[in-house]
Amino acid sequence: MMSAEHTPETMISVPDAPNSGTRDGSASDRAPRKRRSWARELSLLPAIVFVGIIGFALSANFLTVNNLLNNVLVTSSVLAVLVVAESVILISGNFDLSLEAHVSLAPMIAIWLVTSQVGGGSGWGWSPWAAIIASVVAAVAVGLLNGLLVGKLGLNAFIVTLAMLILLQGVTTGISGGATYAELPESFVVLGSARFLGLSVQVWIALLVIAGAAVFMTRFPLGRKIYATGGNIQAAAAAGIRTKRLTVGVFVAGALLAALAGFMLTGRIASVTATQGDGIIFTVFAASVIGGISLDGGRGSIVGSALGVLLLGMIQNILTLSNIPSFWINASYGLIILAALVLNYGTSLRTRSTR
Amino acid sequence: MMSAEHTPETMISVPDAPNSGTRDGSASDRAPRKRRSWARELSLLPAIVFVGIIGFALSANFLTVNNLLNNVLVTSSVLAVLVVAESVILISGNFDLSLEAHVSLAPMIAIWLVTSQVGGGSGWGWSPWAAIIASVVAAVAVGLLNGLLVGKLGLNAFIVTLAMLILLQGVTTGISGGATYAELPESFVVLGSARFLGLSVQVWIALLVIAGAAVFMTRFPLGRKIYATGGNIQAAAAAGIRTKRLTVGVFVAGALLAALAGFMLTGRIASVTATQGDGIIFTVFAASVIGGISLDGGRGSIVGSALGVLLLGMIQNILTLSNIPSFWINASYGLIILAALVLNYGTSLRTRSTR
Amino acid sequence: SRGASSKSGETTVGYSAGALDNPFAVRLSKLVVQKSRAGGLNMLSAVNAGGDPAKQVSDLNALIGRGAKGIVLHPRDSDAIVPAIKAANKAHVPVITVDTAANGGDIYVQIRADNVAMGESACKEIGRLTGGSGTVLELFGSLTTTAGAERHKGFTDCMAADFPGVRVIGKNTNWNTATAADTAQTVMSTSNIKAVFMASDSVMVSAVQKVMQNLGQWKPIGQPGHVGVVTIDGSAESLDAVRAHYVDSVVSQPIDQYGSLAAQYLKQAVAGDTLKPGPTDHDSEIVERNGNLEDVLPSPVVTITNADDPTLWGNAS
Amino acid sequence: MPAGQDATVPAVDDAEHSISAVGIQKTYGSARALDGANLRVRSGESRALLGRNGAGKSTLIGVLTGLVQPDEGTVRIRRADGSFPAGATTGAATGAIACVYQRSTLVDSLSAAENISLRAHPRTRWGAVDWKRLRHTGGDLLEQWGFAQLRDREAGTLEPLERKVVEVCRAMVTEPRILLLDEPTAGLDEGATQQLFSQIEAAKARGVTILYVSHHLAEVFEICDTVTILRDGRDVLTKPTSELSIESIVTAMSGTSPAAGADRGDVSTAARTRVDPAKPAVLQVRDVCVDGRVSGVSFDAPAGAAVGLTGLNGAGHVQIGQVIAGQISAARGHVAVKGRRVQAQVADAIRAGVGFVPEDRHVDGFVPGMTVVENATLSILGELITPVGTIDTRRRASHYARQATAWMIKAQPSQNAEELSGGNQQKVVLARALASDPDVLVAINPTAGVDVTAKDSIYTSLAELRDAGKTLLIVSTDDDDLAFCDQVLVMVKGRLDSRIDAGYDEDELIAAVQGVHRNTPAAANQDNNSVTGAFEARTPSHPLSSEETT
Ligand SMILES: Nc1ncnc2c1ncn2[C@@H]1O[C@H](COP(=O)(O)OP(=O)(O)OP(=O)(O)O)[C@@H](O)[C@H]1O
Ligand SMILES: Nc1ncnc2c1ncn2[C@@H]1O[C@H](COP(=O)(O)OP(=O)(O)OP(=O)(O)O)[C@@H](O)[C@H]1O
Ligand SMILES: [Mg+2]
Ligand SMILES: [Mg+2]
Repeated sequence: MMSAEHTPETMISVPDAPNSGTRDGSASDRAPRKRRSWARELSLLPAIVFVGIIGFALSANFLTVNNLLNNVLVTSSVLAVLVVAESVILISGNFDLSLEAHVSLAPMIAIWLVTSQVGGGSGWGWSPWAAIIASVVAAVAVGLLNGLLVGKLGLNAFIVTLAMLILLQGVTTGISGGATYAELPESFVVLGSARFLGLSVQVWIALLVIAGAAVFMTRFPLGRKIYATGGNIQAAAAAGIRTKRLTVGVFVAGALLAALAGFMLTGRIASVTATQGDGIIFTVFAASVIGGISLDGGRGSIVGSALGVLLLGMIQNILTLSNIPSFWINASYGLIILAALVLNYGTSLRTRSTR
Repeated sequence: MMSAEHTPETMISVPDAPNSGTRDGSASDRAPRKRRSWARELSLLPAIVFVGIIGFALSANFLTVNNLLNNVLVTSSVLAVLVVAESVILISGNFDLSLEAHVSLAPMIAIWLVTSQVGGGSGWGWSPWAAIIASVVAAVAVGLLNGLLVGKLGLNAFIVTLAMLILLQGVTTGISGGATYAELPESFVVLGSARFLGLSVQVWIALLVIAGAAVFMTRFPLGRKIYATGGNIQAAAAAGIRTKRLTVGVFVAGALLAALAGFMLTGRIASVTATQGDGIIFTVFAASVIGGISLDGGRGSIVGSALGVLLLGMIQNILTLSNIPSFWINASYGLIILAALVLNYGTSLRTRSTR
Repeated sequence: SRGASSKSGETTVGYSAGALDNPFAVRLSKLVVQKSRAGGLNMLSAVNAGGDPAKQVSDLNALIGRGAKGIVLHPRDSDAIVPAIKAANKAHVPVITVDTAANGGDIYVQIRADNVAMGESACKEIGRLTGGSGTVLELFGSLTTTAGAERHKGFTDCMAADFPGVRVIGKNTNWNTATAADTAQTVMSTSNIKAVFMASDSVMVSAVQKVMQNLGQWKPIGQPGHVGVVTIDGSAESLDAVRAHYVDSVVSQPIDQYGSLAAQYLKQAVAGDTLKPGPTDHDSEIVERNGNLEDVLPSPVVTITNADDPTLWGNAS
Repeated sequence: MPAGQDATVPAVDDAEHSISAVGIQKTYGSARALDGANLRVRSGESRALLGRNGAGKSTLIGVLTGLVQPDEGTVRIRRADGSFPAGATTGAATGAIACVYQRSTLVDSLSAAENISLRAHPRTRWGAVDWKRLRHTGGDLLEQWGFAQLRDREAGTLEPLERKVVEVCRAMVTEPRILLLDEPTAGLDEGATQQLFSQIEAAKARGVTILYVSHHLAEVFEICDTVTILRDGRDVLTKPTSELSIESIVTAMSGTSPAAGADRGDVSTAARTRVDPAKPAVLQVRDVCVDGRVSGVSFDAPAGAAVGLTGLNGAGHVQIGQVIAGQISAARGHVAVKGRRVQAQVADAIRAGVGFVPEDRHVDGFVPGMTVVENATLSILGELITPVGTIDTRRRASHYARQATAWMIKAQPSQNAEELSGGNQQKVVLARALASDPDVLVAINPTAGVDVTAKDSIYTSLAELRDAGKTLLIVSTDDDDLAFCDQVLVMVKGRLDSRIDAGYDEDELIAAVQGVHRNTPAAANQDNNSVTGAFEARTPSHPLSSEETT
């Protein structure tokens, strides 16, 4: 009835130790787990391949190096930086709708400080760099305020940042009086035109932000603390993590990245408008969530959400290249996303579908 | 193990009741609880009074019966119906962004079926009522699809309904070719013009929907099951609640109400445009969350979120009546919401601020 | 009621904007408010419906409630605005529309330019530049706005009829600057584009210029590799680019005229004067259409020859 | 009979049975939770389901209630109408079967009363919820436990013990014919445990079929007629309780001959002279007050001693533990470790040398979605780093490996912590508490849900820590936990009431927690509320100001 082969020792399985010959063979056990964690990060690959094939079928111009590097990547860069910012905030268990507002607010403050009164500015004639620094300081202040209201007062992040979004968009319109600024100092547009190793500097910035954030979130203690806080704020607190301070920090970091995205966009459209970036927050959330970030916090990866950006960028590009009547472009966009979701369900999304 | 002298009495600890000798001291116990549950539903009242005073100070036109009944309430009616729909979905622990799309889709399908080809329609010449029924059936189908993808396949509600929103908005534009339909059958506009007991029928519909949903959610087992599912889906399943079926049902009900809101809006603007309702979903979420609905599900009340609608409607009305330059109206709107949030924190919101 | 005659007996009037989300609408609202106040009217600050026709109805009610005796409307949608106008009619408050006409209700006068004609003018310019062959990129505005739909219609109908040899790649920008940049980038880097038509230069010209510069396709007129550029609106940037020999033609909107005429007609309306069809003193004619009077203003085509015309709004500031 | 196939199971007359599970297989990824388990329980029988942590008990329970879908095998549950069909039972047979799950399944946003009636709200004539009846029903059931005041509280605000009581009430409310109880006594105090037993007895008298999971083997002999033991997902033994002893059960559970049994005796009779008043105090608690919970508690604990802290539910012992760990702040008073005052912040407490095992592992214990290694080292994330500041995964792995061995954690290091069985989760939390190598370990209910063998090994490890000079504060209501301690402090209604040295007899402790002093030489000093003797404050002249502790 009972065999003696199970000593208590053999029940402890430490699979990272090379030969832990235990009951269910850890060696065979460990491999699938590792693979699975990769598989989860890259679970969007089937969808990306699927969309790539559609693109190839619809337009000969899609699968060209020029199109992929200069169109898909360049037009996705601003989105990518915003998505990284939002992903970190979501992983920490929070929510920030006001990131969208920074995309127009930061460049607007800067250009307003620079521009003469005749040109619709403050007339204070700040130097471009001082103005940029001031606008970044403003972004930090907003992030701090969000962080304090959410992290310290415990107000609902959704509604605080929604009100903040409305407020900041209003401030942007108010400052500019609705005008568009097209006379920009060189330092405002360099982010749009500079190239490095044949690629737009926008792409490099986006790649750097993604890589930096990915390493930070997976390899550094602070990144892991952000995951822990989002996963279970009480357990994180019980383990000695200063969750409030961390929440404030995450909001500030997000605001900084969003301001950077704003300057990148200004570089690309060579102007500052009060409405730049309007509505982008939906796409930001879409990319993050498609990329595997959980709105409940604690789950998902930066690499995953960057792939989400890539997927959406590819779909947009294909639709632009295609001959679909413009009235049906939006419907096609929604349909492809839905199809990709269901397809991914069939392959790998299933693992994280549990609520 | 325990001796017999251990009577249950000695085990009770009611640290905040001075004389916890009686176990069921219900009288002393119940009163504060009742008050608290009411207090929570009506926790927006301080903010509403605060905004009302601001309104009175800013404009003599604000606190008039005519303004409150014919402007504030009438303009809030469509929003109120949508907020009820979204609140039920949120309480069930789900999320539906695509409600916004029904506001334009349902009337668009109906008018397209009715209108001649010359007028930009299908040319099938359906009777108005048949067309309305068909559009409602379409709404049900969409709700069903959302519900199945989210409830049965377990896909993420945010992203499914976002893709659905884009898809449906695209379909609306596609059907209409961007045109606005202004030649409406009488049955399409009656919801805008009819009055009953001196009040617009829009207000009556909204009040009916609010009252019906409130009673349903607090008094009926199915409503309570929706709360339970949103509060803890596993616990609900363990209690024998068919959570999947319920999820599907909630999405269908939401779609139905949203289609109703669409016809109400069409009645008000006496036309069908492809963009009607665009962007309203943000306001819907704002009203729900300000009104105390938790985005995590299981918490909040219909009455509360209706008060959220009232608050936002009042703010909008006051800003319109005020002489604030239009460029600063939005900033003021955001600022007032933030102020109301912080004020409410000071009074009663604190109780539900725990994450 | 209270606000009706504050400021030493000045008549209270109002301005309702369908949306203030683009430079054109912003400038229009500023002009009308400014010119009306200069003309001795107590113009309330503009109210903004934020793109929601239903809100424009309640905005109008609010203006009437505040004692406005005359209202200038900038409709977002020609049809959806009708209930708002009917509400004003019921309160016997005269209504004037600017830029976009309304399709119903009693309107004192509709001051507008012909968006279809603007699209046609742009089409003629494109035809001239391309010589009737090659591929053209059309960046049009949101088709759910009247201006976007009518310019698109005027342009594409005319291209199909008059220049069937030209292939038009039409792309929707939704009046969004970044979308215009992304679309131009993608299309112009993958297709050989002979000319570009932008339905609104105040929204698109800086962004598309930047894209074309990066692609090496922003060349002065006459240089090899020059890509033709035709725009509608006539913003300061676009006129500068005409003078710099980069942009070929601009169809300029009569926005300054909108402002002064709106103030002038508003004054007449609240004074009870009635207008009659016939020629005006500003190169246009008042005509009757669908039971309402319209003052249809011409939209001049600007090229290098008349780019310095001081009456163009883009040259005003 | 470790068989897995239908055919190998002797045919039984189904008419006699209420539960029949045959050949149940369930794998999670690569982990096999159930490997051909069989379970047949006769109607009216009370069966214990035993096994080590991770043996598959909870999974089998889930299969019976339909919450877990088995990969293979047939389940039959007798319905209320007497039929015995195959298939899960979640919806259809609501009246027939009820379960208290190991994990809390309360809806936090609903009141306790509504949670109790969640299966079937009482209805009025019009089909609306009959709130009056609902509240009466819930109130009556809770009253039997002395918890009537919980009726209208939101479940989310309840403490772990109170939650458990509500869950038991919910299982009882439908008067089920079959009752499944998965570790119902984990976290219950003695009084509540006795109440549960009397309710189980009453149910047995009504002919209710009971399946009872517990790691407290003594309870099994009190309640159950028969025992089934699971090992590695297989049923390895089914026998009447009368034919078994604790030793034979332990042997069957672990599959080895018991060496552990000896430890048990060792531990409970461990040296009693460790709490030497002459030794310097490592942990000093001074006049700590917590609003409404604790009023003015002071004591000292020296190095190399295990001090127990106990009391009835709500007596305040849990709050003292939380204050020391920095999880909650004291309204007045302070805590010092080696003379250094601890701020009301967990991070500071860790720096001061306090390790902490929180009360509820599901709420405060671990981060779902994170791996076992990461959870076990969460409190020292910032320390195991490479020169460039990244996490040193090698060092972390070896650090974890040591902990895993010491605490017998049966899990893959890279496994998601939420996938572990309840007991193993508890061990991960223990490992985390000790990751920072603290001088003082505050452990609230450290062995809740831990199997006997592992429990013994935990005591052995704790004894090693104590012998290495650590100070242990064990906050618990578990007899075995307290028996391990050198000295037990008893709290009554927020005050430190008495102290009992090791070697007490059980009645003495039971009386003490009630606040009854039959033979108490070391009676409490009610005036200043600090316990005299070994725990008397050696620095009574501490000026105490409330500002310092906020
Ligand atoms: N959701 C899950 N995902 C992955 N593995 C799981 C899951 N649930 C249980 N397991 C695994 O199945 C095995 C059996 O777990 P189960 O919870 O049934 O054990 P148990 O006998 O109840 O243990 P304990 O006494 O500790 O509660 C364990 O190895 C556990 O890790
Ligand atoms: N959570 C609730 N939601 C809605 N209505 C409620 C709720 N709780 C109570 N009610 C309403 O309050 C009425 C009266 O409740 P009350 O507290 O008087 O019950 P009770 O049976 O008298 O309680 P007790 O047994 O303590 O005397 C109920 O019939 C019900 O309509
Ligand atoms: Mg278990
Ligand atoms: Mg307790």
